[in-house]
Amino acid sequence: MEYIPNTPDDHRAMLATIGVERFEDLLTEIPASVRLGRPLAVAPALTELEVRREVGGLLARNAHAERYACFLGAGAYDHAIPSIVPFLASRSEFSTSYTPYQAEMSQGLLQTIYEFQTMICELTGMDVANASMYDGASALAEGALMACRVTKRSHLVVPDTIHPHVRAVMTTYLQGISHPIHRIPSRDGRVDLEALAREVTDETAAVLMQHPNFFGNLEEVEEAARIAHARGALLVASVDPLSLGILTPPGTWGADVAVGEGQALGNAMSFGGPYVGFMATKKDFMRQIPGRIVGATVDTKGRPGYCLTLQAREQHIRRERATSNICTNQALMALTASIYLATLGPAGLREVGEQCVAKAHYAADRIAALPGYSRAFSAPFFKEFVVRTPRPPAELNARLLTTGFIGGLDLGRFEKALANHWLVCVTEKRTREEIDRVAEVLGG
Amino acid sequence: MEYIPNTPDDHRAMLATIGVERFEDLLTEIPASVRLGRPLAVAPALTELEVRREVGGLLARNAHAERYACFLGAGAYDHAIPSIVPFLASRSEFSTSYTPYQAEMSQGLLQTIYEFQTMICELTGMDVANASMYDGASALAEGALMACRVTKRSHLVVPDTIHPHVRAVMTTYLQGISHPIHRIPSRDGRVDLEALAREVTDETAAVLMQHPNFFGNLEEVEEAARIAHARGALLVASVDPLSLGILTPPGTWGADVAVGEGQALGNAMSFGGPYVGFMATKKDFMRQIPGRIVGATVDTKGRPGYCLTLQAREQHIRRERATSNICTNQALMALTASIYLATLGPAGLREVGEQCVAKAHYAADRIAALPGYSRAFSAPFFKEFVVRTPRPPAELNARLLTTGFIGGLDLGRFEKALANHWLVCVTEKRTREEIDRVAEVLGG
Amino acid sequence: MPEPLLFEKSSPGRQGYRLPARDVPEPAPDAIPRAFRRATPPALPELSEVEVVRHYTRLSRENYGVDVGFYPLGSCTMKYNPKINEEMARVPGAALAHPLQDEALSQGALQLMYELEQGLKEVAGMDRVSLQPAAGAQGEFAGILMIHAYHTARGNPRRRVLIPDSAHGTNPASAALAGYEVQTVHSNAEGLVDVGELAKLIDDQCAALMLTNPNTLGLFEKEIVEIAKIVHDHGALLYMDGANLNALLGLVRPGDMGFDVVHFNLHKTFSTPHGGGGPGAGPIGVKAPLAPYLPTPTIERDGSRYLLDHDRPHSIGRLHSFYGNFGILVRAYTYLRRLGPEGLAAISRNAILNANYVRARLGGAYQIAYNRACMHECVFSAKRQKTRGVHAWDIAKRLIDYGFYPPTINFPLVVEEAMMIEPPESESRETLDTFCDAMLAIARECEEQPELVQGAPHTTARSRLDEVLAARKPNVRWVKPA
Amino acid sequence: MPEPLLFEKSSPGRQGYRLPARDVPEPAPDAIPRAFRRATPPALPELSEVEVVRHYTRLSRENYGVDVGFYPLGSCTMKYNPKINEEMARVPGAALAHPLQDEALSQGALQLMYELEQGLKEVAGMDRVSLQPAAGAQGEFAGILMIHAYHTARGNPRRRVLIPDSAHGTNPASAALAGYEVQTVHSNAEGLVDVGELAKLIDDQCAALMLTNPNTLGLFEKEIVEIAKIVHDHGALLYMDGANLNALLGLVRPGDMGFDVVHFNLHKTFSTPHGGGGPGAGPIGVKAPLAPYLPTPTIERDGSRYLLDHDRPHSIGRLHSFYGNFGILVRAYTYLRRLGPEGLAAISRNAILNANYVRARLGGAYQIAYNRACMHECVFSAKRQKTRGVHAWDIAKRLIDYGFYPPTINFPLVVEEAMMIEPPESESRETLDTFCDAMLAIARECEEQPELVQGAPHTTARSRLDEVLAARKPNVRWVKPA
Ligand SMILES: Cc1ncc(COP(=O)(O)O)c(C=O)c1O
Ligand SMILES: Cc1ncc(COP(=O)(O)O)c(C=O)c1O
Repeated sequence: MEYIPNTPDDHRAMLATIGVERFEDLLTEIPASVRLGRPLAVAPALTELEVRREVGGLLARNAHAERYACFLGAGAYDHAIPSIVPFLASRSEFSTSYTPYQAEMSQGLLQTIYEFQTMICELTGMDVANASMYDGASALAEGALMACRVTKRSHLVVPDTIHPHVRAVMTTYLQGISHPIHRIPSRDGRVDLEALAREVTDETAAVLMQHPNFFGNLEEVEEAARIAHARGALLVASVDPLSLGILTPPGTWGADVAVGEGQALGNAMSFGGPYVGFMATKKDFMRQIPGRIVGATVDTKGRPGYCLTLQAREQHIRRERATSNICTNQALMALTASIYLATLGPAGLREVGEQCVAKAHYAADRIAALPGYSRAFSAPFFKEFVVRTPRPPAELNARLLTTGFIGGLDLGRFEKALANHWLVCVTEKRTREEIDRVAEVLGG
Repeated sequence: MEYIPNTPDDHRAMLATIGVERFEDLLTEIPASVRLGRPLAVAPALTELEVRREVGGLLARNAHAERYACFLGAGAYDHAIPSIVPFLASRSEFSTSYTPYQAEMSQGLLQTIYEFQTMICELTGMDVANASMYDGASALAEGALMACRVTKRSHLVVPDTIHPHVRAVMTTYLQGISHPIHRIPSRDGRVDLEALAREVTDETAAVLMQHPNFFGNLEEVEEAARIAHARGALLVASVDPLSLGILTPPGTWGADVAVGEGQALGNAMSFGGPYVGFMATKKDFMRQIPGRIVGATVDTKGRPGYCLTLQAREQHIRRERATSNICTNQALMALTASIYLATLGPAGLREVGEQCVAKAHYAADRIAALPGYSRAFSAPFFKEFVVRTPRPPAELNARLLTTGFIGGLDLGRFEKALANHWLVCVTEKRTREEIDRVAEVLGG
Repeated sequence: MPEPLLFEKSSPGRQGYRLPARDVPEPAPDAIPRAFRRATPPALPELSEVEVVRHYTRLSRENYGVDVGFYPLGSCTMKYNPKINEEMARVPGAALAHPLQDEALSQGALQLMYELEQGLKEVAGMDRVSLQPAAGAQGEFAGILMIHAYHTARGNPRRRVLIPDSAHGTNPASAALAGYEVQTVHSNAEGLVDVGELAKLIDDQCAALMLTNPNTLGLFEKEIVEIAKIVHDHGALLYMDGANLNALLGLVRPGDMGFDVVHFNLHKTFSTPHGGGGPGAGPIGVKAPLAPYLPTPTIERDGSRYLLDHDRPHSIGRLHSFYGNFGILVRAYTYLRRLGPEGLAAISRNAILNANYVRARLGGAYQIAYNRACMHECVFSAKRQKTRGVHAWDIAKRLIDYGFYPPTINFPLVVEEAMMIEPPESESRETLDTFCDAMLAIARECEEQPELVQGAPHTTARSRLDEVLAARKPNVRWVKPA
Repeated sequence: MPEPLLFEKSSPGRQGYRLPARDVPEPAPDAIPRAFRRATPPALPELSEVEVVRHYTRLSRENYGVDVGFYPLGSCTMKYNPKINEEMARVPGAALAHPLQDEALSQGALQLMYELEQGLKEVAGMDRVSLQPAAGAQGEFAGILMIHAYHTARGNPRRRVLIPDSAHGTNPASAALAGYEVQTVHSNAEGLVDVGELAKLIDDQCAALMLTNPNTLGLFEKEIVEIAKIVHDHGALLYMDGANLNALLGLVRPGDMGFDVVHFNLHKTFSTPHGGGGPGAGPIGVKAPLAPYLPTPTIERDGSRYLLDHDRPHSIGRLHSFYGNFGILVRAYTYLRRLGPEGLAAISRNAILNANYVRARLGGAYQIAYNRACMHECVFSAKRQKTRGVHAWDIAKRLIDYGFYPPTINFPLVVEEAMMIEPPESESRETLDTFCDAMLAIARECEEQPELVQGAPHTTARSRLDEVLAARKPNVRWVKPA
């Protein structure tokens, strides 16, 4: 096998050094009764040439955003990825290394994480950030748990305007430990602030918010923060980092913990993963953060360097009292996001944001002007918006597909009340021509 | 522009350091009469996103070997390329470096070239090899010129069984200096040895041979070498390096200079280039070789290392008396070939050769068994063979295309006498299923 | 010359990427109301394309990966990551597919996941597998939640989870996250679970025993059949931390040993690259009685159609925004297909042989925590060296000077001055020899010039870094000097 | 720890790649007659996949490229190589297209080449361009052959080609290969062609003057109009070595200066990577009277169809097995499209500014060969340092210790102890400053501790290598030690 260097000759020499005669002599502690007495019933080995045909052939059956212009978002976004981003992230010294336990041999990677933490702080307006979480959903769940630790309270307030998948993950995370969840209904596609004010109590650990929310709308975040803080609760905000080139950073509107999904920052859509969650918060909560953190330090000669730090929070030291069970994280996706941010810079990120806004609004206007179509909500939005459609979205998507488009999300899939509601995403990558053509197909 | 770091602020600061006021002050030596007074009339700048659509879209209009199973060869071959080959060759320390003039900062690349030279010597059975030539065609032309220098003779004997493009390049190379070329006709798809014996004289610098030849046939190379050597001429052989896992190396059958095209060794077909020529010869002719050569040496502390050597042969030292005008060569393709050879090893290369033989012969038998089809020649062949067809090859190719195949080469394109002759190539990458399907289409 | 920080290289007005000019009308000025617009841009670095390329290229050269050399980090299975895996994960049908595109448009992805599940089921001897967990720890969490659901359905979720003291830190952390108390089972003199103690600790409030087999000492829990019986006799379930599955492929299956739940670390056993800390994938396999609790959605097959089943009333719910780390699943599936039954078996045979070879070669110089045939890794103790004032941590740093990444240090916790060495099947005898020669040379240095080892590393751009300072005065982000 | 040779790492029986089992019948035993079968296999190395990966990864880390840092090699235009170029060259429609597939199947490739020709024509002010030459030197050769054909058609191929003493070595070598005698024209005190001498040397046996403008001293041949007149008055042609075109984009066009033929180095001006020595591409542009002689085939357009024209009776013939280094042409075309008219002009403006900045900063410490405004590069002389026993070559080696690749040394030949520095437009002011600081520090070292410079480099895995020994006792291939 090409992945195994040692040959039968090597095996013989090694057994001799070990001092046993046969390989089987090394397995004497395994009870015979549990040994598998047959080859595994998996498909026979393929050579590289065959596997390329076989697996490549399988994957070629998927639709994808190179073949179809993609108007689907809802947590996975078809943004432009600069050529240098995957090129640099695939440098194998990064991709084939482990968590940088041994700092002196991992300065390169450690520095990139320190830079990532800094850029996340800059985007969110927070003091500290960790090295990454599994995805935006678990980041929000961990943010909620962290709020419970910080406030020593257990109730969580969770609006319906958060992505249903993310709410589902949070529910999963909280099911073992009894943390009551209070749902807040939406009103015109945003959190119903009156309902929120009613639900927040002195037992509330945190109010969670997604902004822009699942429907693409901008939430009244300052007001929500005031409501939370008035009762001593924290505001845990899930934000689209790509929007933060133009939108107010959560740190300035009162978020205590800012989390989010970093896929939009240069990571491929890749059928849903690997993505990358991030988490940032205030200095005071630093020792409550889950996951890896890199810190700057000095070497024995006083020269600056980097290492993993605040490890006393983590499972390998604190075990059942750790701030989280996370160990392996999404480092390579965080690196990808870093490269993306470094490449775009503040001006590039702003321009991406502005074009998302411009194109999404152009598309919304064009579609809403078609007979039978209208915008479902009146709130301001970033790159996604909901359309009330005259025909079931599934039908529209089928029509669009034949003209080369992947259409929006049928919200009826999530909630009956949202039948004939269609969540459309328009990134900076879409062109006016594409948008016009979509409008044509919808209208025709 | 993203490729230019300096900003107007930088420009101002730099002009101040230089001590001029305006950039224009640096251009005073350029006569106004030759200044271009307008912007260049080239297409306006595209962003990366646009260029990917535009250039990518243009190239997507080409047929290619991922979409069509390719039975076309004739100097460009669809062999299997191990995944690690392009992966490693694209390490940017290799791809973005220059010719390794400064050895101490280029040991990695120099060592790969030294290894390439060694592997080429091993394949060809020769003593020395250079670092690369432009392609197989110019390598043969340079080999012929080298034979002229070595023998101090000027006549060259060039069989018709050499690839017509290669013969054309040779003619181009020899047109400035009067080196008479003697053509040798073919007989049953091989060099007519009697004609050869007649043409070789005491003025002959070299007999050139391609083996396997343009028609895929194995030449009677030992006999040809004897004929050449009997008159004091050299034998300059162009060989398919991929065949040398199983075929006798030119060094053992009497070739004095072995050259060839290295594309087959892991380099992409890439519409004809960049490819890589190689040249190997006997020790005695070492100082007559064109191009770069890397040698082993030691550093001031006696430790082994590598550097460019025998540079007194080259244009930058010898100018008009250099062994060649070549400067930039095809280093990255030579590196690619090295990685390919190191990955396959002797057993892998033999297996590739055996499967080429097996599949080409299977295909030849299947096709020749179809009514109206027959093999044009009876000589043994490696991975290519010529079929006499009942209908014009262009028609067959058109039929094959609609079933997913790129068919063989219509030899009538090169010579009228070869109308309805079809040069078919079957590499190890083709499957029995594909071959059977081709036979079906041809027969049906 | 170490590379400056991105921010130190930044220069106003530079930009590494630009978009095409906007081709739609400018939106209404209040499209984004002023209150939502940030007043000052984030202080991201401003760099041209080439500056970004150089920054990350240089930083990569200040890092070490499996592609550079041997990476004997115990418990991490730092095997070779085949490049064909990467190639497959990058084809447009994988990299550019949207997770919410219609199922009919995603048949390739769904089939791949379905088939990977079949393969993992067979490898582990389990009845169903969910591919959703993003890493081992999330797999553990999902497993414990399923155990919780299982017991709850039987009337009592139970209170405690038993975990050996040699277990990885994620085990207790995951159990706690799922709401269980953690009770420690001690290792016996052989480095294995103390079965007597287990029998005493277990009762009907025990939800499960979480066991790693081979355990983190690289030893096979030879009384596994007895252990499983004790656990099951009390109505508890047996959870296997599958991080060490690289020892067992085609040899022993968790399901056949009596485990009810097992998680895989595809980024260990199935060759997906660790990415400097992630991403991984931690699929979770279960026996039939636990299948109803698997995370939502599952992937099902209906004739030749593949589909996502969201309608699973007993499920513990969703763990991931979509279906898990799909790109990692593509790599693992590619690897599985490359190996086949013989290849899988050869992996473990070679991993075990390599570990025992290192054990044999180093056993004279370093104390072996529990000296008998090991599985895929071997734990040494630097106790002997400690008498010369040299700690395992020092030896680790000194190995860096010899060009190797150090082993796992100070884990498992049950071994004093632990050095945990895992030499995967992708390492050649020659590499192991060079490594062992280095370790032996260091053992001599510990005797002859301990200060050389204590002061290591000596050859890196940075000498030993002050981790205490880093934790005491945390500096976790760059701030523009005033 | 330097990496051993492939052959030293080889171990019998290892293999890094295997084919699927043969799926066709075994061929007849004499399919390849015994006489043609080699008796012993070539002694290629035997390695597993991971060993190959590590070998080349490690060797890459012992190498320096533009992506690692500043590469001021004069005359080589080591500018940044954009990654989008690589991406485009690797799409299947480029990388997997067969050169002999039907023209109808190759319209994308042919159109790309056609459009690249249009762009290059405009950039150089020429009437036609052939993309076929594989590098600059082959372009020169093609150009001189066309000049030969031109004169031959006019009854006399002529005998001599005039070439300045500052010219690159390929110029005389190419002229000689084309059968011409080379006659040297000396540089005057200003570092330019001595027009007086030119006027004396030229006669009706002169086929052409080969001129580099700006010349290899980085100076613009300001009497170019006069030179062109002299050359043309004698019926000779004016050839431009376009290696230094990075100075002229959108500023001055060779055709407008009176050049009849010009070659491009796409691997310099058009940002294609140098690949450790190649591949490049050396398109050759000509004025209309020379167009009939262009290499075969040319690429033509017929309405919306693109085709290869092989029927060119006056052509000098074919230079390449197919159409030249197509993959390089794809990269260059991508670059051209990225830049547009303003981008092209900005390239040269920034390159010129960078060179003059370096000139200004280093002019105090190092003698400038010809001290006035330069174009895209600047040539210094280490004459002053030589008085301290330090040669340009030593300074080059010392720069390595400062982390920079050295400039071009001892070229052009007309300058004693030449150091030729080319800082392309892709270098930032900060990088130039760091570089200049290093050069100035070395200048001080030459005064204060010349032996430090003479003994450099001190920081590399190998100290100065013995190039004399290498040439005296050539060891150009590995041989298994007996
Ligand atoms: C024994 C053991 N269990 C569990 C884990 C946790 O896996 P992950 O890091 O994928 O979350 C690890 C790996 O770090 C491990 O070594
Ligand atoms: C001035 C000059 N002319 C000609 C050449 C030859 O070009 P190439 O190396 O592409 O053959 C070079 C480059 O080396 C050069 O610098």
